[in-house]
Amino acid sequence: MPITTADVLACLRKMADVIHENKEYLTELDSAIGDADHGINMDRGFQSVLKKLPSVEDKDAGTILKTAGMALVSSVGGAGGPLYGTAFMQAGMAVAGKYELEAEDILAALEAALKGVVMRGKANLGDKTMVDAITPAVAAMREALRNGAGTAEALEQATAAAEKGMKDTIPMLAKKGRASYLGERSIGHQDPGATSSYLLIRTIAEIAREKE
Amino acid sequence: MPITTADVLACLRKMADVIHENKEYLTELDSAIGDADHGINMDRGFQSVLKKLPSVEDKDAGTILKTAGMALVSSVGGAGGPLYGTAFMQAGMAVAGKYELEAEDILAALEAALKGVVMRGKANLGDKTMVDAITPAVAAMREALRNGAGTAEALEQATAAAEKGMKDTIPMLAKKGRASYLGERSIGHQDPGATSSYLLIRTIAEIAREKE
Amino acid sequence: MKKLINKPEDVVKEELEGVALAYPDLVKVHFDPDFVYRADAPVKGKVAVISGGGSGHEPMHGGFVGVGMLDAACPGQVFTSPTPDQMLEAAKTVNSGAGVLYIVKNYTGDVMNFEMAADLARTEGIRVLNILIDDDVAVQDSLYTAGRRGVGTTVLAEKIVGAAAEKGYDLKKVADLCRKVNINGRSMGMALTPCTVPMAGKPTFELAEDEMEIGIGIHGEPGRKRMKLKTADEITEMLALSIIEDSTYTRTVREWDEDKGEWVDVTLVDPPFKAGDQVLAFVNSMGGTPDIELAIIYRKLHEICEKKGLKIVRNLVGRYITSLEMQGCSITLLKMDDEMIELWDAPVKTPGLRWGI
Amino acid sequence: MKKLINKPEDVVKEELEGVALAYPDLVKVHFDPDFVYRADAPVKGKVAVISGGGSGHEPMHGGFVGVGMLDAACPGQVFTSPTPDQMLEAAKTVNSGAGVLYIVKNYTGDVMNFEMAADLARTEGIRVLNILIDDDVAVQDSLYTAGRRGVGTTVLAEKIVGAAAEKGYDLKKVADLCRKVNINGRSMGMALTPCTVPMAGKPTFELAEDEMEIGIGIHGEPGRKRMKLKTADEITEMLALSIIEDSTYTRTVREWDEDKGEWVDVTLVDPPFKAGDQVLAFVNSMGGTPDIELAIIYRKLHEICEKKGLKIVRNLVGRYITSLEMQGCSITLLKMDDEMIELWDAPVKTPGLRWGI
Ligand SMILES: Nc1ncnc2c1ncn2[C@@H]1O[C@H](COP(=O)(O)OP(=O)(O)O)[C@@H](O)[C@H]1O
Ligand SMILES: Nc1ncnc2c1ncn2[C@@H]1O[C@H](COP(=O)(O)OP(=O)(O)O)[C@@H](O)[C@H]1O
Ligand SMILES: [Mg+2]
Ligand SMILES: [Mg+2]
Ligand SMILES: [Mg+2]
Ligand SMILES: [Mg+2]
Repeated sequence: MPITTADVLACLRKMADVIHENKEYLTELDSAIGDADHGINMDRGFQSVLKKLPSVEDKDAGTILKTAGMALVSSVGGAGGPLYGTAFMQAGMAVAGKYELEAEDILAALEAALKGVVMRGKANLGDKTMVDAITPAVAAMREALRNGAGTAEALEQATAAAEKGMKDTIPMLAKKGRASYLGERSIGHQDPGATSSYLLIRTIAEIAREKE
Repeated sequence: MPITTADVLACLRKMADVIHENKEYLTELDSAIGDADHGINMDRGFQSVLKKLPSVEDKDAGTILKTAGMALVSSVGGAGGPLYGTAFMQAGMAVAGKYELEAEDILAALEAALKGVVMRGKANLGDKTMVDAITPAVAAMREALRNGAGTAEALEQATAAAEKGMKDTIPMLAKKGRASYLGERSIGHQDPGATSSYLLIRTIAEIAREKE
Repeated sequence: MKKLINKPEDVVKEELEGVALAYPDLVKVHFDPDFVYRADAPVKGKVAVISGGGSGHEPMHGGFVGVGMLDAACPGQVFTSPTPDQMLEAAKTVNSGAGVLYIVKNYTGDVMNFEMAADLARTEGIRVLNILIDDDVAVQDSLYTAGRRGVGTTVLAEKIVGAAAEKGYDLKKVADLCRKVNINGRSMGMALTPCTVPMAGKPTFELAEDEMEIGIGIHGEPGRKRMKLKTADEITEMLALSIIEDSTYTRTVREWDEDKGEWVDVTLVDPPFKAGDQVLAFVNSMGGTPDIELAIIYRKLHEICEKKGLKIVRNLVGRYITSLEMQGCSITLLKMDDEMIELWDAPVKTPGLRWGI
Repeated sequence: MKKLINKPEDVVKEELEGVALAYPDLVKVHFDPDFVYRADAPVKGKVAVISGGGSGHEPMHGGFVGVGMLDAACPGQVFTSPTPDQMLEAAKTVNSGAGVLYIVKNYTGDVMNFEMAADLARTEGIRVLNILIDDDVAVQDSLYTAGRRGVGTTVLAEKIVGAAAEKGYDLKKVADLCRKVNINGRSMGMALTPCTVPMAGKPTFELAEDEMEIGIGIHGEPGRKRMKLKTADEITEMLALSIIEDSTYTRTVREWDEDKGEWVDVTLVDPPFKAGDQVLAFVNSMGGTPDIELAIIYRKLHEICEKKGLKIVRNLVGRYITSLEMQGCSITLLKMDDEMIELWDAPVKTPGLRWGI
């Protein structure tokens, strides 16, 4: 069964819940190597997304995602705002006009999101950012689909890859963002942005699994 | 034997020692009901007096005392500076031109000092100030001399009266100076200015006793 | 004690050296005795306005020396009144022949030292008048205390009176104006934290994490009462109402009578505020409170003044009369008439206050 | 947490309300999206200069809106970059048709948000250029970090560039000047105490009674190294020499190329200071450090500059770019040429900086 716009809306609502539940956790991670606001910022952002959803309930998936991206851009601030905002807006463009999303559409959306983040933040793999969680996730989904996996299955493999990517940020030395000022002192801490990325990807997988 | 100008100089030097030794004590008293600077201020003042003494070593007692008063005025600051400065300057005027001081001269000097303090600070007996130590001391000396006591003996009675006056400030409610802002909270603390007055009067008595 | 200083006993001297280096166009500094004075003093024909007090309240007073405000400021040690020789030398240096006004905050030490200085200056042929500032409503009576302390209104008086002197008011008129500013100004302050006098090395008092002190002076002395921390709006209301609802305040002060040639007792009466009054609203940081919090206080003060029918015609928001790094604030309301407004708006060029020039 | 606030989440909103009430002649405040702008904007024919960043650094940036400085400022939450919609609305409001310069402190968040805003503004037909300020020598390389942070030089750039815009420089010239100010300015800061972000409720880091943090940024982030407390003279020397002896700094930044119509990488080179240079010396309080200590630091800085052959032609001493109530200071040296001196001296009338008008 394809993912409908109702599923996309449900997914965004669940993302808001997950971020809200992990607000303290993300902020705690950011306090170790950043400025202790990632959870606060992301929560403010997804609360703003929630407020915008009713106005696009009957719109296509692209419009819904772009609206979410714009809400994030204009409420998160910091580095997270433009990065996630761009990700959602680019994902929206990738599925513009669609009311039902097949596995390939979801992959295309995720690929566009990643491209948006890299375009915006210029981070390389290994710089200790959200890119280190999203890149392996996208690769894993692509690989899974090539191997014939269904949507939920492919997204679960993406989630596992994102989780591994997130954990792999722990020994990294940060070269982008605020954490980079810490130099050696950034080693040993898990990147907050990679963590929020993992949480969001996991949420997509959960929605897809519920569908089946 | 009358008090000579050498004795007056010795007395001022000893006062500087006594104040220096009691710097912390006076500051501690002032921290309870004032601004914790009385010892610091008085010590700075008497160190300045010490520096001025060599220039008046061959001068009369009046000049020496006035010089000490002026040194206090221009180095102590706060309430203590003008009060003690005036006291010493007025005492100096009372014995102007004299190279030897009899008991009556010392009484006259102390009376002038008290008058100077009251003129300057307008405190009444019982306001919890140095006036509460100096007033009974002057009265006691006057009384002792009338009863035929010698200089040292009379000054010792003055010292005892000053000490009692100082202690009597403990239960008083302050009505002058910084302590007055505390209202009821000033009760139960010994007045720092009354304490320094007692210490100075005691020093005069000790010099007079050494003379005999 | 965490401070950017070298030796505690050198703080005032080194600060003055820094001021002399930083503002050579505006001020000069005389050492031993210490005072800061206008670079172009004496200004021909102009009454000289001088103030002073313990250090630690910067920018007051040294930061207010310059065109349109003070001609000289005499800094004492931190929180200790300066001495008459400083005030006398300052007067001799900046007096142009038109006489000197000493603006004196009402603390026993300041009052006595400035009185002695005035007496000394007169023996040297300088016309001097002393005017007290005693505006702190935290001190309720004057019968059983040394009277209200001089706090926020001092800054406003120095600006307004300085402008009048610059405009050519004579000594008598300058003194009368200063007295008028004083009786029309009222202040009240509070502290979230104490401060540390460098020579003392430890905080002037202790406050628990959830406590504040209301009715604080500017010397780290404890205030009227200690209470649980409240919101900015509640605190603003407490301070503002203490000022606005304060009744007539009467006390006797000592002023010099030039005709009689002696000090005389003068009875001064502060009229209470009433609806319709035009006021200057002054929100002041005690030093450590940031602008962002002052703006929040101003917001509420504005609302309260409006509700009480007071019209804010001018304002001042910032750090002007401080207690070192203390966190806290004070509010001052000054009833303004047209003359005062015009003088407030007049150009001023000092390290601490500047506009129009 | 001891602060004069109501609810932590309302701090920025209520602050802006206070600012609007306090300075109605100078600025207006737009809410949702939030920005502060010149009361008389748009000013005909004038390039609009806009800056912004997290709140908590007051008076920067909102306090620098007014005549001769910024046309608008976009405040984020405390220490969090503002968002593109604020910057876009601000640009639309103050653009007179002569274009907009965004002055952006080099933090990843600020840079990305301002880039998005510029892209959006261009789609609405507004000419926009972004210039970065990256002057914090505490960050040594740009290859393995996000590059030097934007700190003290930002204040000086806003003043100088604001004066140029006021004088009628066109957009290209204003941007070139801003870049010139940036490559000629260097800063370094230190902290004696941390500060507390209202929403976080606890200090951003811990420092023992005898410790300080050197190379601190302005967001309460830890600095280059932690060490035992030293004297003001020693600290001043450490900061000043880090700046004066810093070698050539090269990095690549992204700027908008109007001819190509795209973002391009530009390599910028900061030349080191050398004997004979004319400099502006800026001693800044991180918020909680009082004037008396700043003067002591300025005293030593003056001596060091003299020894190194740098001629201080202008100075600024006070609280201009802060980290809430943090105790500490930063030093900025900006190499000045005649054009910059003239623009520095030009009249400015803002809540936080004012002279000549
Ligand atoms: N250049 C970049 N590219 C991709 N992600 C980045 C970049 N810079 C920072 N990030 C991500 O942003 C996260 C921090 O986000 P947040 O705390 O919201 O912003 P800020 O650092 O402005 O406070 C980091 O953990 C990192 O994953
Ligand atoms: N009006 C006054 N008359 C006499 N003595 C006074 C008066 N006011 C204060 N004092 C004395 O001064 C003492 C405080 O002196 P000091 O600490 O040097 O000055 P300050 O209060 O200015 O800090 C008080 O303990 C009190 O004895
Ligand atoms: Mg962060
Ligand atoms: Mg005292
Ligand atoms: Mg004192
Ligand atoms: Mg942030």
